[in-house]
Amino acid sequence: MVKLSTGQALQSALDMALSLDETVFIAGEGVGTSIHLDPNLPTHGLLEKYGPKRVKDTPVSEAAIAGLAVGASAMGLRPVVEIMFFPFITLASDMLVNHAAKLRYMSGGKNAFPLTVRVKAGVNFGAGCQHSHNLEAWIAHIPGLKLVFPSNPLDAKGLLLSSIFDPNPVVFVEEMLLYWMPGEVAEGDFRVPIGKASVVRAGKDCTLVSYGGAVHTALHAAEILDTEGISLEVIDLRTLVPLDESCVLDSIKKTGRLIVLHDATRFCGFGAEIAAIASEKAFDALKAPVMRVAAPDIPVPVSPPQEQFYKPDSDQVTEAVRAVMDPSVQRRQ
Amino acid sequence: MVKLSTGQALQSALDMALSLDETVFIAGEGVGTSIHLDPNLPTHGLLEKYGPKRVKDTPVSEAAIAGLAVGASAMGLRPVVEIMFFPFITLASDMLVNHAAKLRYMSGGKNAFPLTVRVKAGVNFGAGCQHSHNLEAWIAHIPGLKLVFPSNPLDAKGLLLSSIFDPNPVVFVEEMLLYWMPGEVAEGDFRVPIGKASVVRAGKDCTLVSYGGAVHTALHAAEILDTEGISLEVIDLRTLVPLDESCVLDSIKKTGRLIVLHDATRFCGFGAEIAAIASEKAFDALKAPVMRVAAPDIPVPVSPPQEQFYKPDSDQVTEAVRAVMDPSVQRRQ
Amino acid sequence: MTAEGLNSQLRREIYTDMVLIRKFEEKLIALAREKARVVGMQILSYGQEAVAVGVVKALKPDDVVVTNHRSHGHLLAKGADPKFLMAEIMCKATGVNKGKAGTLHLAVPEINAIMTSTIVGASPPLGVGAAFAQQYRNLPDITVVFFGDGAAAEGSVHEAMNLAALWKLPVLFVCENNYWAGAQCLPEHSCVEEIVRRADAYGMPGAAMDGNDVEAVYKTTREMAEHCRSGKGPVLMEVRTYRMRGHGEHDPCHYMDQVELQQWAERCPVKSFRHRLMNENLLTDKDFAAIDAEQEAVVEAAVTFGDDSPFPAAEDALMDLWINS
Amino acid sequence: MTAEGLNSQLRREIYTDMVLIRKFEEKLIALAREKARVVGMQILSYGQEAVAVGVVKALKPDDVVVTNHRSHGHLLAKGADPKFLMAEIMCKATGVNKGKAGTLHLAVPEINAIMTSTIVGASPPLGVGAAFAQQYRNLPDITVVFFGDGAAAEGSVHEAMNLAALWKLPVLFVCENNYWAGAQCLPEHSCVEEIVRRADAYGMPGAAMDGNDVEAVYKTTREMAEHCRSGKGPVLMEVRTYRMRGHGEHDPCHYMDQVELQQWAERCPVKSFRHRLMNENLLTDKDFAAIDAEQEAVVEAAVTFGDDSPFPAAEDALMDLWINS
Ligand SMILES: Cc1ncc(C[n+]2csc(CCOP(=O)(O)OP(=O)(O)O)c2C)c(N)n1
Ligand SMILES: Cc1ncc(C[n+]2csc(CCOP(=O)(O)OP(=O)(O)O)c2C)c(N)n1
Ligand SMILES: [Mg+2]
Ligand SMILES: [Mg+2]
Repeated sequence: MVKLSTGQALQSALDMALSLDETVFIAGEGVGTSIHLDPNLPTHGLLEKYGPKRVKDTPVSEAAIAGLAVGASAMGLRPVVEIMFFPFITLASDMLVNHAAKLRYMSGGKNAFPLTVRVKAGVNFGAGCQHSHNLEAWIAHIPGLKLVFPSNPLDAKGLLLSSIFDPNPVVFVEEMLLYWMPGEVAEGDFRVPIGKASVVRAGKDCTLVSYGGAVHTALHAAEILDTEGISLEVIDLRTLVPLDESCVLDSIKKTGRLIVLHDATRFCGFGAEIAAIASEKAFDALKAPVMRVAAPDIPVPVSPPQEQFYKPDSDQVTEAVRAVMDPSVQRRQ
Repeated sequence: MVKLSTGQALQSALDMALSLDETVFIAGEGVGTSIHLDPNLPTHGLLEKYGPKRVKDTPVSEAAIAGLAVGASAMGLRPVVEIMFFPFITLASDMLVNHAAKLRYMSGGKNAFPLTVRVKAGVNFGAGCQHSHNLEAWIAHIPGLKLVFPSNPLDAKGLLLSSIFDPNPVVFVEEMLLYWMPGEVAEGDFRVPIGKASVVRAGKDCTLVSYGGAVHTALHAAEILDTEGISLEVIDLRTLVPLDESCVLDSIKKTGRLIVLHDATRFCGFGAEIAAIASEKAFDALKAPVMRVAAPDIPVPVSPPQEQFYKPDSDQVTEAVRAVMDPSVQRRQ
Repeated sequence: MTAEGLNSQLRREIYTDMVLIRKFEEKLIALAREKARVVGMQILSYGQEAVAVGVVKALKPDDVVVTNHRSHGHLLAKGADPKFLMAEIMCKATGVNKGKAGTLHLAVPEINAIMTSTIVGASPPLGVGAAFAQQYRNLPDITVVFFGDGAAAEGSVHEAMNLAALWKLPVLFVCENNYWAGAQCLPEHSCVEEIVRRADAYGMPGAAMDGNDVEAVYKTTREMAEHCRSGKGPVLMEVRTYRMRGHGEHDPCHYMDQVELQQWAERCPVKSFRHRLMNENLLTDKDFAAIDAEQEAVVEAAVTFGDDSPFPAAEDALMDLWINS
Repeated sequence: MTAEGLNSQLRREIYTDMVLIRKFEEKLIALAREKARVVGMQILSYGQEAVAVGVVKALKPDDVVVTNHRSHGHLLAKGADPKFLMAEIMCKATGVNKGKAGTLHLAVPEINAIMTSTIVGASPPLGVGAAFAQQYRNLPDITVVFFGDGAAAEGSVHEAMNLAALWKLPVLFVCENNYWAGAQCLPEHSCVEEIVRRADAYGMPGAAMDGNDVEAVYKTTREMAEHCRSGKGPVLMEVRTYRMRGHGEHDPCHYMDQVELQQWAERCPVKSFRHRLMNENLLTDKDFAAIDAEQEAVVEAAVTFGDDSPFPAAEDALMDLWINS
């Protein structure tokens, strides 16, 4: 184990993948030479180490970047391409949705697209809604795309390596604020399996399901609730597609209550799916309404007080948990 | 009232809008001269009537078509543009998501984008998943876009007129199979308000929420269930954003049971939002699990038996309703 | 033009392939008029056979082809088995893609026709990715991308050309200019009528040619493919031809000028090449009859194979999406 | 070149605007180094003032401007009030967009700077829509679209140019070629270094010019705007300049060649124009000092206004999305 920031952990995964397998290459806008000079950034230093054949700066052409990944992976390479910020994925979405996700299916299983799309997410960097817009619900709705969204350095490394070597197309979401968050990371070719959630805090009163940076909001809330004698179980999904449904359902069956938390907007967000699954498959176990804590249905504002207002915080979580713990809302049994 | 197919009803709305307001124009691929020669198609005959200034065939350029709508509407026109098939909306999605939906917000309310995007949807025309892919959940997740999805000629006309004259950007989904479905349609400048659902069949045992072509699947199922003594209430949402939440909640409070039905794929589909709202806001009323009847999480297959397999049918609905009516799944009260 | 460089064996093969494509699609024209024989629009290369055969015959077997909605000709020229294509067009389980592609998305990776997309404008970025893999692996192969004059308006085509030119990727961009994009004719959808003018904007060589002259297409392709293969980067070819039928087989063609259509029918690439071969005494009437009969038999066998094949099982719709990892 | 056609009043105004932009952004450079004074990257037009002023001064007030992430210069030249811009850059409630735009999305519709997008490549299709409205309404106005050399790689730019040329829309496409797209220099992101070569691909006139010579930019723009205004369709201008700072103010510029940067600094557009005006005896040292002092005061007042203004209320984040119908 070694102490690394999440950015460094991602970097070590990319480094490992490049060194393990000649078919791995990296491409995107500024993945080689960047306007940032920060060792915590995932692609920092890779151009120097692997050269311009394997670490490729591209023009500002998101559709072509995604097309590059689809075409090159069809030929057996393992492209790892970067779409700089989540809202720009719109520009790559035809290639991801209509091609990466569908061409294998339509070929009757003849083609394979072992590509990874890294995309930066997050709402707390004052750039406004054309740079900040978490769209994981879009990706999750597309059959044929896996979706990974880690919350810490260890998972980030292990899941990125698994994504790169997964035979299917994977969208890998990187929460930018985490780049600078340190943690213990396994050395070497360490993998975390795709499709396994993790109970990051065991509890008995209420289940909270989250992923990405919001997991830390949840953990903070759990500590506060602990002082009030409320025991929150926090699940970090880590992978959104395929979803580790049984981990979620088992927890609900234990606690009888469910809160879903994410930084994306609420309406038709990923939290709706979790809530829907719960009310279909754990109906009997639920003692209280399923609540979602999510961003309001507005674009990400740029002004600091408004951006803060936008992002769900631990107060909203504790409030939601207290609400579902309130005996008066409990199901009459 | 006059008998029109849904396609003709849409045509009459376009015709009316063009004749009412000089700022309305229509643009898209083949909206003037089409490879089809069918009076049931919404834009049929409009080029002849209004000329090439107001009915504009475009190059095959979805981003530019959407950009045209955003830019022209910022200048006070009321563009009605067509994106030929739903999967092509990916190519227009940057303009819709990052511009139509956000530029007013970021301008501090100074700009307005009174545009309408018509998009054709549906899974039953043997063209495969690059032409068939219902993505209403994508649009619904974007704050700033209204979303309309009618199920019959009367609503189609009234909602399209309301959409065109709405001051906000509206995505208007047209289920292609309905183009040939006839019904009574009001003449003249008839409007159906955006944001109002409709109880198309009253019932007392179970609520079914749907929209678009699937409403007919639901109605068919309701008739079958009727013979078994099960009374299904069918809600046609008509507008998905803004959602008529109270219509849905009132019905659930009455019936105590909810099924959501749509032709789009299940995971993170629009049905998840309805289920989530129900389990948050009508928890106490629910007597049974909320079930979703939706397409499996695969691309739309092209082969007839597989395409049929993909599309949710009334058997799946009746089965789901019977399941939630089964006393053994009822909540212990 | 003379036919120097094309030996008689090759010319015979070229002619035979053109006849195969024509007969294959004539059959589809008939089937499209029957109920439930073929699924979908049937978007045909009828009249454009010289493009498909002229380009593809000039390639090496390992060269990759990425095509679009109008793919039948390209695939047959590349060597796809008509039986499995026909079964696929009928959406049968024995089809080249198990009935999951249908007429619009036929892909035959085993003959290096690796991908087909019916998203207009998608073949160029996909092909750029394939060509990148060829360059990355130092392969001696190139990638040919087919797209239409209509597709040239899509942004993806621009992005692909810029990237290919910047990285000197071995891509042969073949714009099959058939004068139509759906019901819009060239001057209605493109600001310039010579798509080849775009080549200069990317600093790549361009070549335009009569797309109904299969030998002209073949020779230019040979030259241009050599350029790509030699590491000098991509090329844009504009092959000028005409869509001799509707956009698809359900298009009543009400917007097409019948006189213009007639003029192009007289320049039919199959007919012209046949005349040339006849005039040059390369093939006799007997040869032509034999080729016709042979290819008709191939097509008939394909239809029989398709007819005799079952549809895929409904639940098999759930297969082929994921690879188990 | 001589300055015929630009009278001394106009030249003075041009110079004054350039100084305003320079001082405004020098202030931002300083503020960006303080904590919590301005929000975001601060992407500056520093060194590119001749493009903004040369182009915009050649327009009529009703002409529309659609700009991008590097918008400060364009907006100040168009006449935006520095106070409200500065307050907006500070994300204050009194800002031109109530604090909802910040530095990156400043839009000032009241002076016809109707939209700003920081999605690279978005300004051309947006501008095409605006120009369509002008044509539709038979207005005598044109739309100017600013985009960068990097943006020229985006597909949206291609689609926009094709549509504008096809429909002969009054769009002046201004490619502000500052040699950089983030940390990638021109030869690293574009297959041709002369973006203007693309004009021919769309059958539109193109003009390239020294973008550090404000009078050259002004004159070419006048000519080209006339072309657009007369109904002859769009034009592509490539204005060659240099990004004299990092991409934004947090860019350490480690990848930039300091010698090259120095060479361009010597060609600084503000300094050069000042020299020219001095050499031609149009303005004296005293005039220059007065202009400097005046513009500094304007900027200081703007900062004071911004500093004194409150942030928007948190809950006002919920406003301005929808128009009630
Ligand atoms: C992105 C996208 N937009 C629109 C369509 C509908 N469409 C199918 S073919 C076609 C015309 C294409 O014209 P061209 O590229 O010239 O090819 P051709 O059909 O003439 O071979 C259109 C608009 C599509 N399939 N994909
Ligand atoms: C669609 C999109 N992709 C990437 C970015 C990130 N980005 C912001 S500015 C920029 C460089 C743009 O270069 P250029 O167009 O030359 O403009 P300049 O910054 O030089 O003025 C990039 C890549 C973006 N904002 N939008
Ligand atoms: Mg064509
Ligand atoms: Mg630049």
